[in-house]
Amino acid sequence: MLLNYEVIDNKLVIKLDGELDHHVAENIRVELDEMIEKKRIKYLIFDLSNLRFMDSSGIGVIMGRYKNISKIGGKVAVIEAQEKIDKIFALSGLYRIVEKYENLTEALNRL
Amino acid sequence: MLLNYEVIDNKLVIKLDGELDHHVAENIRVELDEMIEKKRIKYLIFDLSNLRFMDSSGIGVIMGRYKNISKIGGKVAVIEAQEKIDKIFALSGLYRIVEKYENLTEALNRL
Amino acid sequence: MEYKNHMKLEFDSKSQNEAFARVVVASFATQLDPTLEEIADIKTAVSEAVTNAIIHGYEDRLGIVRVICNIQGNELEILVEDEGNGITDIPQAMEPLFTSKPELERSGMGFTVMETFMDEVRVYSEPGKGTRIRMVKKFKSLVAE
Amino acid sequence: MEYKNHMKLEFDSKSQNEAFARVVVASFATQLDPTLEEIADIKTAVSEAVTNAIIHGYEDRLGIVRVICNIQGNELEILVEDEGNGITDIPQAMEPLFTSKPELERSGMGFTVMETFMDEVRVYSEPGKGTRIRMVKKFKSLVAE
Ligand SMILES: Nc1ncnc2c1ncn2[C@@H]1O[C@H](COP(=O)(O)OP(=O)(O)O)[C@@H](O)[C@H]1O
Ligand SMILES: Nc1ncnc2c1ncn2[C@@H]1O[C@H](COP(=O)(O)OP(=O)(O)O)[C@@H](O)[C@H]1O
Repeated sequence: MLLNYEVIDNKLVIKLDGELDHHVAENIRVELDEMIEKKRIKYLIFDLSNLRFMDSSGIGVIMGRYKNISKIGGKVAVIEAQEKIDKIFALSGLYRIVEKYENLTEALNRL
Repeated sequence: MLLNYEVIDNKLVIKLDGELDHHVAENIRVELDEMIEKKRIKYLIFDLSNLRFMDSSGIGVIMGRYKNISKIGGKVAVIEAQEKIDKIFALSGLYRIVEKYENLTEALNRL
Repeated sequence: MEYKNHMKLEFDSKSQNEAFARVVVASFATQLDPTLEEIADIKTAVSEAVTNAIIHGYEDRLGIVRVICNIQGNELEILVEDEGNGITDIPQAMEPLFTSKPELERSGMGFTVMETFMDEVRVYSEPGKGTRIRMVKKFKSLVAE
Repeated sequence: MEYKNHMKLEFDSKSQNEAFARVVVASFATQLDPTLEEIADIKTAVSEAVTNAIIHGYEDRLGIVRVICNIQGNELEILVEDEGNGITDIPQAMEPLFTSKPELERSGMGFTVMETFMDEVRVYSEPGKGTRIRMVKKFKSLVAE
Protein backbone atom coordinates (compact mmCIF):
# COMPACT_ATOMS: atom_id res chain seq x y z
CA MET A 1 0.00 0.00 0.00
CA LEU A 2 1.36 3.39 -1.00
CA LEU A 3 0.19 6.74 0.26
CA ASN A 4 0.87 9.95 -1.65
CA TYR A 5 -0.06 13.42 -0.48
CA GLU A 6 -0.28 16.76 -2.08
CA VAL A 7 -1.73 19.97 -0.70
CA ILE A 8 -3.59 21.96 -3.36
CA ASP A 9 -5.59 25.12 -2.49
CA ASN A 10 -5.42 24.24 1.19
CA LYS A 11 -6.95 20.82 0.47
CA LEU A 12 -5.10 17.59 1.21
CA VAL A 13 -5.23 15.21 -1.75
CA ILE A 14 -4.50 11.65 -0.62
CA LYS A 15 -3.72 9.17 -3.33
CA LEU A 16 -4.09 5.53 -2.31
CA ASP A 17 -2.19 3.01 -4.35
CA GLY A 18 -2.59 -0.78 -4.11
CA GLU A 19 -4.84 -2.72 -1.74
CA LEU A 20 -6.63 -1.27 1.28
CA ASP A 21 -7.58 -3.88 3.86
CA HIS A 22 -7.54 -4.23 7.65
CA HIS A 23 -3.81 -5.03 7.64
CA VAL A 24 -2.82 -1.69 6.14
CA ALA A 25 -5.73 0.39 7.50
CA GLU A 26 -4.11 0.94 10.91
CA ASN A 27 -0.89 2.40 9.44
CA ILE A 28 -2.77 4.60 7.02
CA ARG A 29 -4.94 5.97 9.77
CA VAL A 30 -1.97 6.93 11.95
CA GLU A 31 -0.08 8.49 9.04
CA LEU A 32 -3.10 10.44 7.84
CA ASP A 33 -3.96 11.81 11.28
CA GLU A 34 -0.41 13.03 11.75
CA MET A 35 -0.44 14.71 8.37
CA ILE A 36 -3.84 16.34 8.93
CA GLU A 37 -2.77 17.73 12.28
CA LYS A 38 0.62 18.91 11.10
CA LYS A 39 -0.73 20.71 8.07
CA ARG A 40 -3.87 21.98 9.87
CA ILE A 41 -5.97 20.81 6.99
CA LYS A 42 -9.79 21.03 6.89
CA TYR A 43 -10.50 19.51 3.48
CA LEU A 44 -9.55 15.98 2.42
CA ILE A 45 -9.82 14.49 -1.05
CA PHE A 46 -9.28 10.74 -1.37
CA ASP A 47 -8.12 9.98 -4.90
CA LEU A 48 -8.85 6.26 -5.41
CA SER A 49 -7.97 5.98 -9.09
CA ASN A 50 -5.08 3.61 -8.27
CA LEU A 51 -6.79 1.66 -5.50
CA ARG A 52 -7.00 -1.86 -6.93
CA PHE A 53 -8.74 -3.49 -3.97
CA MET A 54 -10.68 -2.37 -0.92
CA ASP A 55 -12.89 -4.15 1.57
CA SER A 56 -15.08 -2.65 4.31
CA SER A 57 -11.97 -1.67 6.27
CA GLY A 58 -11.70 1.23 3.84
CA ILE A 59 -15.06 2.60 4.96
CA GLY A 60 -13.69 2.83 8.50
CA VAL A 61 -10.61 4.74 7.34
CA ILE A 62 -12.62 7.37 5.48
CA MET A 63 -15.47 7.55 8.01
CA GLY A 64 -12.93 7.95 10.84
CA ARG A 65 -11.18 10.87 9.12
CA TYR A 66 -14.57 12.43 8.42
CA LYS A 67 -15.55 12.25 12.10
CA ASN A 68 -12.40 14.04 13.20
CA ILE A 69 -12.41 16.69 10.52
CA SER A 70 -16.12 17.47 10.68
CA LYS A 71 -15.64 18.56 14.29
CA ILE A 72 -13.55 21.46 13.06
CA GLY A 73 -15.96 22.22 10.23
CA GLY A 74 -14.00 20.33 7.58
CA LYS A 75 -15.18 18.17 4.70
CA VAL A 76 -14.15 14.95 2.95
CA ALA A 77 -14.49 13.91 -0.70
CA VAL A 78 -13.83 10.74 -2.65
CA ILE A 79 -12.92 10.67 -6.33
CA GLU A 80 -12.51 8.02 -9.03
CA ALA A 81 -13.45 4.98 -6.98
CA GLN A 82 -13.66 1.85 -9.11
CA GLU A 83 -17.07 0.24 -9.55
CA LYS A 84 -16.69 -2.40 -6.84
CA ILE A 85 -15.32 0.10 -4.31
CA ASP A 86 -18.00 2.62 -5.20
CA LYS A 87 -20.60 -0.06 -4.50
CA ILE A 88 -19.14 -0.72 -1.04
CA PHE A 89 -19.30 2.99 -0.22
CA ALA A 90 -22.85 3.22 -1.51
CA LEU A 91 -23.96 0.21 0.58
CA SER A 92 -22.56 1.75 3.73
CA GLY A 93 -24.24 5.11 3.26
CA LEU A 94 -20.86 6.84 3.16
CA TYR A 95 -22.02 9.12 0.38
CA ARG A 96 -24.57 10.67 2.74
CA ILE A 97 -21.74 12.38 4.62
CA VAL A 98 -18.81 12.32 2.23
CA GLU A 99 -18.89 14.04 -1.18
CA LYS A 100 -18.35 12.08 -4.37
CA TYR A 101 -16.86 13.84 -7.40
CA GLU A 102 -15.90 12.71 -10.87
CA ASN A 103 -12.32 13.90 -10.80
CA LEU A 104 -9.78 16.06 -9.03
CA THR A 105 -10.65 19.29 -10.83
CA GLU A 106 -14.28 18.98 -9.87
CA ALA A 107 -13.39 18.08 -6.28
CA LEU A 108 -11.03 21.06 -5.95
CA ASN A 109 -13.65 23.41 -7.38
CA ARG A 110 -16.63 22.20 -5.43
CA LEU A 111 -15.42 20.98 -2.04
CA MET B 1 -0.45 -22.64 -22.03
CA LEU B 2 -0.48 -21.52 -25.65
CA LEU B 3 1.15 -23.28 -28.55
CA ASN B 4 1.94 -21.48 -31.77
CA TYR B 5 3.41 -23.10 -34.87
CA GLU B 6 4.99 -21.85 -37.97
CA VAL B 7 6.81 -23.80 -40.67
CA ILE B 8 9.82 -21.91 -42.00
CA ASP B 9 12.27 -23.50 -44.46
CA ASN B 10 10.82 -26.93 -43.73
CA LYS B 11 11.49 -26.42 -40.04
CA LEU B 12 8.70 -26.39 -37.46
CA VAL B 13 9.02 -23.44 -35.10
CA ILE B 14 7.07 -24.08 -31.91
CA LYS B 15 6.44 -21.08 -29.73
CA LEU B 16 5.49 -21.92 -26.14
CA ASP B 17 3.64 -19.26 -24.23
CA GLY B 18 2.92 -19.35 -20.49
CA GLU B 19 3.77 -22.12 -18.03
CA LEU B 20 4.95 -25.60 -18.94
CA ASP B 21 4.37 -28.15 -16.19
CA HIS B 22 3.15 -31.74 -15.92
CA HIS B 23 -0.49 -30.65 -16.23
CA VAL B 24 -0.05 -29.17 -19.68
CA ALA B 25 2.80 -31.45 -20.87
CA GLU B 26 0.47 -34.28 -21.89
CA ASN B 27 -1.66 -32.09 -24.18
CA ILE B 28 1.36 -30.45 -25.72
CA ARG B 29 2.94 -33.79 -26.46
CA VAL B 30 -0.15 -35.09 -28.26
CA GLU B 31 -0.63 -31.89 -30.24
CA LEU B 32 3.03 -31.73 -31.24
CA ASP B 33 3.21 -35.35 -32.35
CA GLU B 34 0.13 -34.88 -34.53
CA MET B 35 1.60 -31.78 -36.10
CA ILE B 36 4.99 -33.37 -36.70
CA GLU B 37 3.43 -36.38 -38.36
CA LYS B 38 0.99 -34.39 -40.45
CA LYS B 39 3.59 -31.98 -41.75
CA ARG B 40 6.31 -34.67 -42.11
CA ILE B 41 8.72 -32.41 -40.33
CA LYS B 42 12.32 -33.38 -39.49
CA TYR B 43 13.53 -30.21 -37.80
CA LEU B 44 12.01 -28.69 -34.68
CA ILE B 45 12.84 -25.34 -33.12
CA PHE B 46 11.42 -24.62 -29.67
CA ASP B 47 11.15 -20.85 -29.23
CA LEU B 48 10.96 -20.32 -25.46
CA SER B 49 11.12 -16.53 -25.38
CA ASN B 50 7.58 -16.34 -23.95
CA LEU B 51 7.83 -19.33 -21.63
CA ARG B 52 7.46 -17.79 -18.17
CA PHE B 53 7.77 -21.00 -16.16
CA MET B 54 8.98 -24.54 -16.73
CA ASP B 55 9.82 -27.41 -14.41
CA SER B 56 11.46 -30.74 -15.27
CA SER B 57 8.31 -31.84 -17.12
CA GLY B 58 9.57 -29.63 -19.95
CA ILE B 59 12.70 -31.76 -20.32
CA GLY B 60 10.49 -34.76 -20.97
CA VAL B 61 8.51 -32.93 -23.64
CA ILE B 62 11.60 -31.89 -25.59
CA MET B 63 13.54 -35.12 -24.98
CA GLY B 64 10.53 -37.16 -26.12
CA ARG B 65 10.19 -35.23 -29.38
CA TYR B 66 13.95 -35.60 -29.92
CA LYS B 67 13.73 -39.37 -29.52
CA ASN B 68 11.02 -39.68 -32.15
CA ILE B 69 12.52 -37.30 -34.65
CA SER B 70 16.10 -38.53 -34.34
CA LYS B 71 14.91 -41.94 -35.56
CA ILE B 72 14.13 -40.37 -38.92
CA GLY B 73 17.38 -38.40 -38.93
CA GLY B 74 15.83 -35.17 -37.63
CA LYS B 75 17.12 -32.58 -35.18
CA VAL B 76 15.81 -30.40 -32.39
CA ALA B 77 16.88 -26.93 -31.26
CA VAL B 78 15.96 -24.66 -28.38
CA ILE B 79 16.17 -20.87 -28.53
CA GLU B 80 15.84 -18.00 -26.06
CA ALA B 81 15.28 -20.02 -22.90
CA GLN B 82 15.23 -17.81 -19.81
CA GLU B 83 18.03 -18.22 -17.30
CA LYS B 84 16.18 -20.55 -14.91
CA ILE B 85 14.89 -22.75 -17.72
CA ASP B 86 18.31 -22.82 -19.37
CA LYS B 87 19.75 -24.03 -16.07
CA ILE B 88 17.26 -26.89 -15.89
CA PHE B 89 18.17 -27.98 -19.44
CA ALA B 90 21.88 -27.75 -18.63
CA LEU B 91 21.47 -29.85 -15.45
CA SER B 92 19.70 -32.58 -17.36
CA GLY B 93 22.30 -32.84 -20.11
CA LEU B 94 19.69 -31.92 -22.71
CA TYR B 95 22.18 -29.74 -24.54
CA ARG B 96 24.28 -32.79 -25.35
CA ILE B 97 21.61 -33.95 -27.81
CA VAL B 98 19.58 -30.83 -28.55
CA GLU B 99 21.10 -27.70 -30.12
CA LYS B 100 20.96 -24.36 -28.36
CA TYR B 101 20.97 -21.16 -30.42
CA GLU B 102 20.73 -17.49 -29.56
CA ASN B 103 17.75 -16.64 -31.73
CA LEU B 104 15.52 -17.78 -34.55
CA THR B 105 17.72 -16.51 -37.37
CA GLU B 106 20.70 -18.44 -36.06
CA ALA B 107 18.61 -21.56 -35.50
CA LEU B 108 17.15 -21.41 -39.02
CA ASN B 109 20.61 -20.94 -40.52
CA ARG B 110 22.47 -23.55 -38.56
CA LEU B 111 20.03 -26.37 -37.76
CA MET C 1 -19.20 -36.42 -14.61
CA GLU C 2 -19.35 -33.01 -13.04
CA TYR C 3 -16.00 -31.37 -12.43
CA LYS C 4 -14.92 -31.22 -8.79
CA ASN C 5 -11.97 -29.87 -6.91
CA HIS C 6 -11.17 -29.22 -3.26
CA MET C 7 -8.66 -27.36 -1.18
CA LYS C 8 -8.18 -26.48 2.45
CA LEU C 9 -5.93 -23.72 3.73
CA GLU C 10 -4.93 -23.02 7.32
CA PHE C 11 -2.87 -20.06 8.48
CA ASP C 12 -1.97 -18.01 11.54
CA SER C 13 -4.44 -15.29 12.53
CA LYS C 14 -2.06 -12.52 11.44
CA SER C 15 -3.26 -9.57 9.45
CA GLN C 16 -0.49 -10.13 6.86
CA ASN C 17 -2.40 -13.25 5.86
CA GLU C 18 -5.54 -11.39 4.81
CA ALA C 19 -4.01 -10.53 1.42
CA PHE C 20 -2.56 -14.04 1.19
CA ALA C 21 -5.99 -15.66 1.72
CA ARG C 22 -7.49 -13.49 -1.02
CA VAL C 23 -4.82 -14.52 -3.50
CA VAL C 24 -5.18 -18.20 -2.66
CA VAL C 25 -8.95 -18.29 -3.17
CA ALA C 26 -8.73 -16.18 -6.33
CA SER C 27 -6.05 -18.47 -7.69
CA PHE C 28 -8.08 -21.61 -6.91
CA ALA C 29 -11.06 -20.02 -8.65
CA THR C 30 -9.18 -19.47 -11.93
CA GLN C 31 -10.14 -22.99 -13.01
CA LEU C 32 -13.74 -21.76 -13.18
CA ASP C 33 -12.62 -19.32 -15.86
CA PRO C 34 -13.99 -16.37 -13.92
CA THR C 35 -14.53 -12.81 -15.08
CA LEU C 36 -12.49 -10.06 -13.42
CA GLU C 37 -15.68 -9.00 -11.71
CA GLU C 38 -16.30 -12.45 -10.23
CA ILE C 39 -12.70 -12.57 -8.97
CA ALA C 40 -13.11 -9.16 -7.33
CA ASP C 41 -16.36 -10.35 -5.69
CA ILE C 42 -14.82 -13.39 -4.06
CA LYS C 43 -11.64 -11.55 -3.05
CA THR C 44 -13.73 -8.96 -1.25
CA ALA C 45 -15.96 -11.51 0.49
CA VAL C 46 -12.98 -13.64 1.58
CA SER C 47 -11.19 -10.56 2.86
CA GLU C 48 -14.20 -9.69 5.04
CA ALA C 49 -14.61 -13.17 6.49
CA VAL C 50 -10.90 -13.71 7.15
CA THR C 51 -10.51 -10.26 8.73
CA ASN C 52 -13.46 -11.03 11.01
CA ALA C 53 -11.89 -14.31 12.11
CA ILE C 54 -8.67 -12.46 12.97
CA ILE C 55 -10.04 -9.39 14.73
CA HIS C 56 -13.33 -10.63 16.20
CA GLY C 57 -12.73 -14.38 16.46
CA TYR C 58 -9.26 -14.28 17.99
CA GLU C 59 -8.97 -10.61 19.00
CA ASP C 60 -5.32 -10.31 19.99
CA ARG C 61 -4.64 -14.02 20.41
CA LEU C 62 -2.82 -16.19 17.89
CA GLY C 63 -5.13 -18.81 16.40
CA ILE C 64 -5.65 -20.75 13.20
CA VAL C 65 -7.94 -19.54 10.43
CA ARG C 66 -9.21 -22.16 8.00
CA VAL C 67 -10.41 -21.49 4.45
CA ILE C 68 -11.95 -24.37 2.54
CA CYS C 69 -12.95 -24.23 -1.12
CA ASN C 70 -15.05 -26.76 -2.97
CA ILE C 71 -15.71 -26.57 -6.67
CA GLN C 72 -18.66 -28.51 -8.00
CA GLY C 73 -19.68 -27.80 -11.56
CA ASN C 74 -19.73 -24.03 -11.87
CA GLU C 75 -20.21 -23.37 -8.16
CA LEU C 76 -17.55 -22.39 -5.68
CA GLU C 77 -18.30 -23.00 -2.00
CA ILE C 78 -16.05 -21.12 0.43
CA LEU C 79 -15.94 -21.86 4.15
CA VAL C 80 -14.05 -19.55 6.51
CA GLU C 81 -13.64 -20.94 10.02
CA ASP C 82 -12.09 -19.91 13.30
CA GLU C 83 -12.04 -21.49 16.74
CA GLY C 84 -12.36 -18.15 18.47
CA ASN C 85 -14.94 -16.23 20.50
CA GLY C 86 -18.01 -17.06 18.46
CA ILE C 87 -21.06 -14.83 18.01
CA THR C 88 -23.85 -14.62 20.60
CA ASP C 89 -26.47 -12.85 18.51
CA ILE C 90 -26.08 -13.78 14.84
CA PRO C 91 -29.02 -11.74 13.43
CA GLN C 92 -27.70 -8.64 15.19
CA ALA C 93 -24.14 -9.29 13.95
CA MET C 94 -25.43 -9.50 10.37
CA GLU C 95 -27.26 -6.17 10.51
CA PRO C 96 -25.70 -3.48 8.33
CA LEU C 97 -23.60 -1.05 10.40
CA PHE C 98 -23.60 -3.23 13.53
CA THR C 99 -20.10 -3.62 14.93
CA SER C 100 -18.80 -4.63 18.32
CA LYS C 101 -15.50 -2.87 17.61
CA PRO C 102 -16.20 0.79 16.72
CA GLU C 103 -12.98 1.72 18.55
CA LEU C 104 -11.07 -0.13 15.80
CA GLU C 105 -12.97 1.92 13.20
CA ARG C 106 -14.82 -1.15 12.00
CA SER C 107 -17.80 -0.14 9.91
CA GLY C 108 -20.11 -3.05 10.63
CA MET C 109 -20.49 -3.63 6.89
CA GLY C 110 -18.56 -6.91 6.58
CA PHE C 111 -21.54 -9.27 6.45
CA THR C 112 -23.46 -6.90 4.19
CA VAL C 113 -20.53 -6.85 1.76
CA MET C 114 -20.33 -10.66 1.80
CA GLU C 115 -24.05 -10.91 1.10
CA THR C 116 -23.85 -8.37 -1.70
CA PHE C 117 -20.98 -10.02 -3.54
CA MET C 118 -21.79 -13.71 -3.01
CA ASP C 119 -24.87 -15.73 -3.98
CA GLU C 120 -25.32 -17.34 -0.55
CA VAL C 121 -23.97 -16.51 2.90
CA ARG C 122 -24.66 -18.55 6.02
CA VAL C 123 -23.23 -18.00 9.48
CA TYR C 124 -22.74 -20.84 11.96
CA SER C 125 -21.35 -19.86 15.34
CA GLU C 126 -21.20 -20.94 18.95
CA PRO C 127 -19.97 -18.61 21.70
CA GLY C 128 -16.61 -19.80 23.01
CA LYS C 129 -16.29 -22.41 20.24
CA GLY C 130 -15.85 -20.44 17.05
CA THR C 131 -17.47 -19.33 13.82
CA ARG C 132 -17.94 -20.75 10.35
CA ILE C 133 -19.03 -18.66 7.40
CA ARG C 134 -20.32 -20.56 4.38
CA MET C 135 -20.47 -18.65 1.12
CA VAL C 136 -21.37 -19.79 -2.37
CA LYS C 137 -20.63 -18.14 -5.68
CA LYS C 138 -22.17 -19.35 -8.92
CA PHE C 139 -19.91 -18.64 -11.88
CA LYS C 140 -21.38 -17.68 -15.24
CA SER C 141 -18.73 -19.38 -17.30
CA LEU C 142 -18.50 -23.05 -18.13
CA VAL C 143 -16.07 -25.17 -16.17
CA ALA C 144 -12.58 -25.54 -17.59
CA GLU C 145 -11.26 -29.06 -17.57
CA MET D 1 11.36 -11.37 18.50
CA GLU D 2 11.98 -13.18 15.26
CA TYR D 3 9.19 -12.93 12.70
CA LYS D 4 7.19 -16.13 12.22
CA ASN D 5 4.31 -17.22 10.05
CA HIS D 6 2.71 -20.53 9.17
CA MET D 7 0.34 -21.97 6.64
CA LYS D 8 -0.90 -25.37 5.62
CA LEU D 9 -2.57 -26.18 2.33
CA GLU D 10 -4.32 -29.40 1.32
CA PHE D 11 -5.72 -30.15 -2.10
CA ASP D 12 -6.86 -32.97 -4.37
CA SER D 13 -4.14 -34.80 -6.29
CA LYS D 14 -5.24 -33.30 -9.60
CA SER D 15 -2.75 -31.92 -12.06
CA GLN D 16 -4.72 -28.64 -12.28
CA ASN D 17 -3.54 -27.99 -8.73
CA GLU D 18 0.16 -27.96 -9.61
CA ALA D 19 -0.03 -24.37 -10.82
CA PHE D 20 -2.27 -23.50 -7.88
CA ALA D 21 0.27 -24.83 -5.35
CA ARG D 22 3.04 -22.79 -6.97
CA VAL D 23 1.04 -19.59 -6.74
CA VAL D 24 0.09 -20.24 -3.10
CA VAL D 25 3.66 -20.78 -1.93
CA ALA D 26 4.97 -17.85 -3.98
CA SER D 27 2.26 -15.64 -2.55
CA PHE D 28 3.03 -16.73 1.03
CA ALA D 29 6.71 -16.00 0.39
CA THR D 30 6.07 -12.38 -0.64
CA GLN D 31 6.27 -11.35 3.03
CA LEU D 32 9.98 -12.29 2.87
CA ASP D 33 10.39 -9.57 0.25
CA PRO D 34 11.90 -12.03 -2.21
CA THR D 35 13.71 -11.31 -5.46
CA LEU D 36 12.13 -12.53 -8.70
CA GLU D 37 14.87 -15.14 -8.82
CA GLU D 38 14.04 -16.47 -5.34
CA ILE D 39 10.36 -16.67 -6.28
CA ALA D 40 11.21 -18.60 -9.44
CA ASP D 41 13.38 -21.00 -7.41
CA ILE D 42 10.65 -21.91 -4.94
CA LYS D 43 7.98 -22.11 -7.62
CA THR D 44 10.09 -24.61 -9.53
CA ALA D 45 10.92 -26.72 -6.47
CA VAL D 46 7.28 -26.78 -5.30
CA SER D 47 6.14 -27.74 -8.77
CA GLU D 48 8.52 -30.72 -8.77
CA ALA D 49 7.51 -31.99 -5.34
CA VAL D 50 3.77 -31.55 -5.89
CA THR D 51 3.92 -33.18 -9.32
CA ASN D 52 5.75 -36.14 -7.78
CA ALA D 53 3.09 -36.53 -5.09
CA ILE D 54 0.40 -36.59 -7.78
CA ILE D 55 2.01 -38.88 -10.36
CA HIS D 56 4.26 -41.11 -8.26
CA GLY D 57 2.61 -40.93 -4.83
CA TYR D 58 -0.98 -41.43 -5.92
CA GLU D 59 -0.54 -42.58 -9.54
CA ASP D 60 -4.08 -42.54 -10.88
CA ARG D 61 -5.85 -42.51 -7.52
CA LEU D 62 -7.40 -39.43 -5.94
CA GLY D 63 -5.58 -38.46 -2.75
CA ILE D 64 -4.73 -35.40 -0.69
CA VAL D 65 -1.50 -33.46 -1.18
CA ARG D 66 -0.35 -31.30 1.72
CA VAL D 67 1.95 -28.29 1.45
CA ILE D 68 3.13 -26.67 4.68
CA CYS D 69 5.13 -23.46 4.86
CA ASN D 70 6.87 -22.08 7.91
CA ILE D 71 8.61 -18.73 7.95
CA GLN D 72 11.13 -18.13 10.68
CA GLY D 73 13.29 -15.05 10.34
CA ASN D 74 14.46 -15.05 6.73
CA GLU D 75 14.03 -18.79 6.21
CA LEU D 76 11.15 -20.50 4.47
CA GLU D 77 10.61 -24.17 5.23
CA ILE D 78 8.37 -26.02 2.76
CA LEU D 79 7.00 -29.50 3.38
CA VAL D 80 5.24 -31.40 0.62
CA GLU D 81 3.46 -34.55 1.78
CA ASP D 82 1.40 -37.35 0.33
CA GLU D 83 -0.08 -40.51 1.77
CA GLY D 84 0.65 -42.50 -1.35
CA ASN D 85 2.96 -45.28 -2.48
CA GLY D 86 6.14 -44.14 -0.79
CA ILE D 87 9.67 -44.70 -2.05
CA THR D 88 11.56 -47.96 -1.48
CA ASP D 89 15.04 -46.81 -2.43
CA ILE D 90 15.47 -43.12 -1.60
CA PRO D 91 19.15 -42.75 -2.70
CA GLN D 92 18.30 -44.27 -6.08
CA ALA D 93 15.21 -42.05 -6.45
CA MET D 94 17.35 -38.98 -5.83
CA GLU D 95 19.90 -39.84 -8.51
CA PRO D 96 19.83 -37.52 -11.52
CA LEU D 97 17.97 -39.07 -14.46
CA PHE D 98 16.49 -41.92 -12.41
CA THR D 99 12.78 -42.26 -13.05
CA SER D 100 10.32 -45.08 -12.49
CA LYS D 101 7.98 -43.60 -15.10
CA PRO D 102 9.88 -43.20 -18.38
CA GLU D 103 6.65 -44.12 -20.22
CA LEU D 104 5.18 -40.82 -18.96
CA GLU D 105 8.23 -39.01 -20.36
CA ARG D 106 9.43 -38.15 -16.87
CA SER D 107 13.05 -37.07 -16.98
CA GLY D 108 14.17 -38.19 -13.53
CA MET D 109 15.44 -34.68 -12.83
CA GLY D 110 12.83 -33.63 -10.23
CA PHE D 111 14.95 -34.15 -7.12
CA THR D 112 18.02 -32.67 -8.81
CA VAL D 113 16.04 -29.54 -9.66
CA MET D 114 14.78 -29.24 -6.07
CA GLU D 115 18.33 -29.59 -4.76
CA THR D 116 19.65 -27.04 -7.23
CA PHE D 117 17.08 -24.37 -6.43
CA MET D 118 16.68 -24.84 -2.67
CA ASP D 119 19.22 -24.63 0.17
CA GLU D 120 18.20 -27.91 1.78
CA VAL D 121 16.20 -30.91 0.55
CA ARG D 122 15.39 -33.97 2.68
CA VAL D 123 13.23 -36.90 1.70
CA TYR D 124 11.30 -38.95 4.25
CA SER D 125 9.33 -41.87 2.89
CA GLU D 126 7.85 -45.19 3.84
CA PRO D 127 6.58 -47.67 1.21
CA GLY D 128 2.79 -47.90 1.40
CA LYS D 129 2.57 -44.99 3.84
CA GLY D 130 3.65 -41.95 1.88
CA THR D 131 6.34 -39.38 1.29
CA ARG D 132 7.36 -36.08 2.84
CA ILE D 133 9.79 -33.71 1.16
CA ARG D 134 11.30 -31.04 3.39
CA MET D 135 12.92 -28.09 1.65
CA VAL D 136 14.42 -24.91 3.04
CA LYS D 137 15.15 -21.64 1.28
CA LYS D 138 17.15 -18.87 2.92
CA PHE D 139 16.12 -15.47 1.63
CA LYS D 140 18.68 -12.73 1.18
CA SER D 141 16.38 -9.89 2.10
CA LEU D 142 15.38 -8.80 5.58
CA VAL D 143 11.99 -9.83 6.84
CA ALA D 144 9.12 -7.45 6.26
CA GLU D 145 6.95 -6.87 9.29
N1 LIG E 1 -15.51 -14.60 13.15
C1 LIG E 1 -16.16 -13.89 14.09
N2 LIG E 1 -16.02 -14.17 15.40
C2 LIG E 1 -16.66 -13.47 16.35
N3 LIG E 1 -17.48 -12.42 16.07
C3 LIG E 1 -17.66 -12.09 14.79
C4 LIG E 1 -17.02 -12.78 13.73
N4 LIG E 1 -17.41 -12.23 12.56
C5 LIG E 1 -18.23 -11.23 12.88
N5 LIG E 1 -18.42 -11.12 14.21
C6 LIG E 1 -19.28 -10.16 14.92
O1 LIG E 1 -20.18 -9.59 14.00
C7 LIG E 1 -20.04 -8.19 13.95
C8 LIG E 1 -20.37 -7.65 12.58
O2 LIG E 1 -19.41 -8.12 11.65
P1 LIG E 1 -19.19 -7.33 10.29
O3 LIG E 1 -20.51 -7.10 9.63
O4 LIG E 1 -18.16 -8.04 9.50
O5 LIG E 1 -18.64 -5.89 10.72
P2 LIG E 1 -17.25 -5.43 11.37
O6 LIG E 1 -16.21 -6.46 11.10
O7 LIG E 1 -16.97 -4.16 10.66
O8 LIG E 1 -17.51 -5.25 12.84
C9 LIG E 1 -18.64 -7.92 14.42
O9 LIG E 1 -18.49 -6.61 14.93
C10 LIG E 1 -18.48 -8.99 15.50
O10 LIG E 1 -19.09 -8.62 16.70
N1 LIG F 1 6.05 -38.52 -3.80
C1 LIG F 1 6.58 -39.66 -4.31
N2 LIG F 1 5.99 -40.86 -4.08
C2 LIG F 1 6.52 -41.99 -4.60
N3 LIG F 1 7.63 -42.02 -5.37
C3 LIG F 1 8.26 -40.88 -5.62
C4 LIG F 1 7.77 -39.64 -5.11
N4 LIG F 1 8.61 -38.65 -5.53
C5 LIG F 1 9.56 -39.26 -6.26
N5 LIG F 1 9.37 -40.59 -6.31
C6 LIG F 1 10.22 -41.58 -7.02
O1 LIG F 1 11.47 -40.97 -7.28
C7 LIG F 1 11.76 -41.01 -8.69
C8 LIG F 1 12.59 -39.81 -9.09
O2 LIG F 1 11.85 -38.62 -8.90
P1 LIG F 1 12.25 -37.31 -9.71
O3 LIG F 1 13.71 -37.06 -9.53
O4 LIG F 1 11.34 -36.22 -9.30
O5 LIG F 1 12.03 -37.68 -11.22
P2 LIG F 1 10.69 -37.95 -12.08
O6 LIG F 1 9.52 -37.33 -11.38
O7 LIG F 1 10.98 -37.28 -13.38
O8 LIG F 1 10.56 -39.44 -12.19
C9 LIG F 1 10.41 -41.08 -9.34
O9 LIG F 1 10.48 -41.60 -10.64
C10 LIG F 1 9.64 -41.98 -8.38
O10 LIG F 1 9.98 -43.33 -8.58
